[in-house]
Amino acid sequence: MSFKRDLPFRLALIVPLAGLTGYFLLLIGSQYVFFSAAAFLHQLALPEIQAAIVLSLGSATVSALLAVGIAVPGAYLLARREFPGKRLLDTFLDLPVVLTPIALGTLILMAWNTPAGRLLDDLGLTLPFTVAGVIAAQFTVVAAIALRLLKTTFEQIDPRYEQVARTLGCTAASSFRRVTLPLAGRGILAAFILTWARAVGEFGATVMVAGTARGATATLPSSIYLAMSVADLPRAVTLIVLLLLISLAVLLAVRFALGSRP
Amino acid sequence: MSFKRDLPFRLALIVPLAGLTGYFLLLIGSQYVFFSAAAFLHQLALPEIQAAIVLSLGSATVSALLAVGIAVPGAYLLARREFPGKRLLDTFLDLPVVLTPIALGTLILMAWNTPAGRLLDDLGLTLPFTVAGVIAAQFTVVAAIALRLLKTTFEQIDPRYEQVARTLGCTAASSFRRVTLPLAGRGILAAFILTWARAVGEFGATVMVAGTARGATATLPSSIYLAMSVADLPRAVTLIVLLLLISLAVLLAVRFALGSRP
Amino acid sequence: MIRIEQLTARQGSFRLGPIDLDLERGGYLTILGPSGAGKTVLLEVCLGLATAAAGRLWLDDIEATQLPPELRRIAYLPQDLALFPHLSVRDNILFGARQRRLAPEVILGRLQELTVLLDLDGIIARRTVTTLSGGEKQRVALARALLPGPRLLFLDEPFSALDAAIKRQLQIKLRQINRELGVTILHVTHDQEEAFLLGERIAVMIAGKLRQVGRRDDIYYRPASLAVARFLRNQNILELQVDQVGTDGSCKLVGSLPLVTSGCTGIRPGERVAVGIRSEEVVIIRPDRPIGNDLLDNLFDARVVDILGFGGTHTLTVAIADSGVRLDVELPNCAFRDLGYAVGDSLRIALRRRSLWTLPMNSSSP
Amino acid sequence: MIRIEQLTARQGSFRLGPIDLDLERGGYLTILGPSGAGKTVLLEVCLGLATAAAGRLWLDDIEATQLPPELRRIAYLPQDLALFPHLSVRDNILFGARQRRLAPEVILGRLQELTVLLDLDGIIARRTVTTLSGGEKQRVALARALLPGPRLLFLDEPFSALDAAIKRQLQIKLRQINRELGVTILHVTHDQEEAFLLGERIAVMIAGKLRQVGRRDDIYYRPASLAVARFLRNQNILELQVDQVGTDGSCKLVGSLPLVTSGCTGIRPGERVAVGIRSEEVVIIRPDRPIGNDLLDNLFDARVVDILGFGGTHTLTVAIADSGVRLDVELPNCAFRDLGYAVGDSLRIALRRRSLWTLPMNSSSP
Repeated sequence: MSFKRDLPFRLALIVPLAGLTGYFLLLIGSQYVFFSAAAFLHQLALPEIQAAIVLSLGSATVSALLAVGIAVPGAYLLARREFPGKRLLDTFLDLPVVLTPIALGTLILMAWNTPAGRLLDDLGLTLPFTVAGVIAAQFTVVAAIALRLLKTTFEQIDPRYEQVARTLGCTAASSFRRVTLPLAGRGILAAFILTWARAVGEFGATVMVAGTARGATATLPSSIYLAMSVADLPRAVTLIVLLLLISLAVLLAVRFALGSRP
Repeated sequence: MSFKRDLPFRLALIVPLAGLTGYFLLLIGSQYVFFSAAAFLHQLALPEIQAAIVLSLGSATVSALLAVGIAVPGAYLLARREFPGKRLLDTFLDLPVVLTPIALGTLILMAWNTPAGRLLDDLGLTLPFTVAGVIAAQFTVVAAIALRLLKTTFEQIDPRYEQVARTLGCTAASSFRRVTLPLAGRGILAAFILTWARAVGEFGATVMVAGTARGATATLPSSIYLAMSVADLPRAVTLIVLLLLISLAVLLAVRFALGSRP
Repeated sequence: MIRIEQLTARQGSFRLGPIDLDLERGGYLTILGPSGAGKTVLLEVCLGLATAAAGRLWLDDIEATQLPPELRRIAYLPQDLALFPHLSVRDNILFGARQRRLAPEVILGRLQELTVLLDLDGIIARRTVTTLSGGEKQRVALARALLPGPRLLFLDEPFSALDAAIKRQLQIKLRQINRELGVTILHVTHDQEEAFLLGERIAVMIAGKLRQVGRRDDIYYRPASLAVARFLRNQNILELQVDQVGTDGSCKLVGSLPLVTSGCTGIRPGERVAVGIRSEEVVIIRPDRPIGNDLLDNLFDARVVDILGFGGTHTLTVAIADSGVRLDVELPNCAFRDLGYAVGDSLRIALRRRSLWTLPMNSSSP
Repeated sequence: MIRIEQLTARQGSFRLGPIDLDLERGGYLTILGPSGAGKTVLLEVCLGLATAAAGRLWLDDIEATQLPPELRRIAYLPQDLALFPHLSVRDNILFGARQRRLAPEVILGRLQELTVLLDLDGIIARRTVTTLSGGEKQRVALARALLPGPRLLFLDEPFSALDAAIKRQLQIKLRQINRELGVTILHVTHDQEEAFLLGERIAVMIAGKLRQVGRRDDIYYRPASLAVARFLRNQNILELQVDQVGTDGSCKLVGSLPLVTSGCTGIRPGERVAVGIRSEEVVIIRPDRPIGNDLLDNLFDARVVDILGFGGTHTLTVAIADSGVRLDVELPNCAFRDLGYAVGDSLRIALRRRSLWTLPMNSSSP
């Protein structure tokens, strides 16, 4: 219920949020000054842009799949089982989430200059200035994020379901497959979408590991950077509109995946 | 309880997590090949590095304070009150979370080239190649993240506490101040720390808005980029070790802020 | 004290009311209903925490429908108590009194009174409320609610999570708070024993509506509708037809069991009625004793078909000869031991006229 | 069927056991205890869902201590039921039977049987379990648990969230499942009425230990310790001293109230004992009737000091003259109406020897 005497308090809540909303609207609205549909369509037809789109979406899909594939069993383990050193491991696995991607990218480069890294390189996993490098950079940045999202997902599923499944004849593996996994389905999908979005937007690590070779390792964010470095506004606007549309689709998809929850 | 027949399933859970842990260990361990204490101390004594440290920690503190200061009332409003268009607003405010910082930075530059932005510029809020630009870039990237973290914090506080406070004589404002705010204390502190860490690590938006002027607008991430672009490994390693230590401190501080919860 | 007129509210697809209710100063009203009946919504609307769709609310003859919660001076114990986890026990208790800026000597006096009444001595110095036991939490919440001197106390299922022994102690405390401190109480519960023990008047709420408001015996022995009768566990309900209505309000019923009842005012021959009797009001005729006059109307031969044993009572299910009707008969253990019945035994039962209630069948959905 | 030997377990700071217990095939054992007594932990250890610190478990004379849960064939209804929200009602019910790869004709036969018994016809085709009512969920969970043909059924407070009328129906169903289907049941509850109604034997669990195992009347009228007596709401407990012990096991007690009791085997003169009587076993002497021989031992003048009214009963609190002792006396409403007592009235009460239980004082912490 709203009462008149609460009005000043209500204003104190509304004004900051309205200000922030206005600021974001200003940011997103400002590009309409520079936007033209003809230029947008022209840019989209360029092979460089198309290569960047394909590379970004493709590499993000591969790295997000890898990250979620590893994170599903890992997050389940962290959410359900107790073992010595679990808290320490948990904290360690959060490090890549708070460390700047620039540092992560540099660490990848350095790791590939150690004996272990050179061995991987000899095995064909060459990263600098390759698509594999783009994927490795994205994977390194998003793997820990996927792990964290999925840990929350599994923690929200009452272990009672698995326990009942076991009394009904399921082994640990089949109770996971037949009960927990289906119950986590929406959460896993949402985690995949968010991980994918983060991979699409990744810039710092990618630029360090794979560089910004036009038409080869330039992702969408790298292409914005390249366009702005030569003051090519029509290209930058095109890429930003593209990324805004992807972001919007991602947000709607996450809402859909999680049902009515935000 | 663990049973022998569950061993294959247990291994299927452990192996991916062990692999990921090993990979992260390889990344973080690899810099020891390049690390020397003497070089580290030498680098720390350089005015350029010190300027980057001061700028990074200072600008991140200002932008995180701004973001949390706006997000506390905003998140409380979103968590507690119903109003038409709330879902739409909620989705819109998540956009900056999924949009790549490179795009956000470019949008800031473009916005400052609109009439509204030029007005702000004339009022003294000049962003390109200024410390104000660094702060604006960081704020724009982290404000929506702070809002999201704090919304979760407020949603986890049972509204019953406020309701009881009101039956005991509190107005809406005083029940917020005397009950909800103290209960959210740890969550707000944790949100501030995470927001601050994200601001410290911010690279894409900062580099677009404020550039990487050595000793002026070069933050710690920008300095890594600069160091690597001239293959100055000792400097890069120094900066990375510094950021790793900051990240570790952040993780421990968040654990402490949230109590025993992960 | 509090008067509710035609109050309605919505919460999602749930509709409350319209509710009319009043409670005089110093009274104790319990609202009894199944979970989901809307009891909590009603309290929240009266507290100003939820919005009424229509209707009016008076507190002490002042219209309060638009008053914010902090000005209504109604204390509230929600089901989960909502003790403030960031405050000490003392600060929890003093929260409301401080907020209302009461004079320190007033606070101190009331605090002493409540410390004795609620036995707070051992716990008031504790630095947190989170380690208190269930019963201790209740006492702290009561003290916090009462210290500001509210005009009304609202209780929402306060004892549902407590063990039986502690529950009884606290129920007695509530009775004391009402009688000795003179606090007017509106108490919502799904626990029939609690509602009957504490309520001077009892309001039965089912599916968002008040179905019956009255004193203990009215509610227990004279349900106003079939829904109320079923909710209050009237085990023995028969559907019969009215054959004759006497001038004294008695009537003869026919159907699966021929019965003579009283209190048939307003019912006409040919109508269908529901008739019921509490299982402990069914009389078992002892072969060795004379039969009282009041037992002669409805006297039946029956056979024991099932026996349910409880702690202090047994319930026999008996099948009445030549009718297909089964009735539950509750006996205290002493009587059950004396009679020594087993499944298959024959017996005679009587249904006193005054023990039977009668309802027109259309009253099932008022 | 199931035998538990010296079982102990830990969960945080809570310690369970050591527990010794056995349950024969077709039996129905209820474990009654307050919340936090460790009832759920005991079930989880027996199910293989939690680890025992020590002790052994036999199922059908096979040691099962190390068996994984899926091989124990114990069905489990946890308090929240844990119906699978991603499956339809039918798939929920068939989950265990499919997992155990039972023959389709076996499944079909049992399903038909359970559909009738649990009245599933109207709900089995529903596409989700989330919209079922509380009682419907219980029936689906029971069907899911029973369909694979478990050797044992474990129930953990199955009906605590249900309204009284539906609760009673489902309790009767459980009794039927035990008696007609021959399912062995171990049922954990904090609800005394439920424990007494359903348990052929009742085990009282307090603070992680079994304090008493026995049949209904043993537990109700002969508590094995003061802790059990208090938990089972024995309102009338006195602490007295033994004066003389007779050769027939009777003894004379002195202290606040001089009493003669029986069943004093093993108690010596000079010892302190706790004596109790159920409030419904206290006899009110009617002035117009002769006094039976068994009432002469303990006959006292008293005065009514308080009256608590419930639905079908009243409880008088009476103060016994010249002693300071207060006793609760429970009366069915019919007796209360006949006697017409009010606060302040005088009356005579008698405590039958056989109604009194006696415990050595050191038995309070066995």
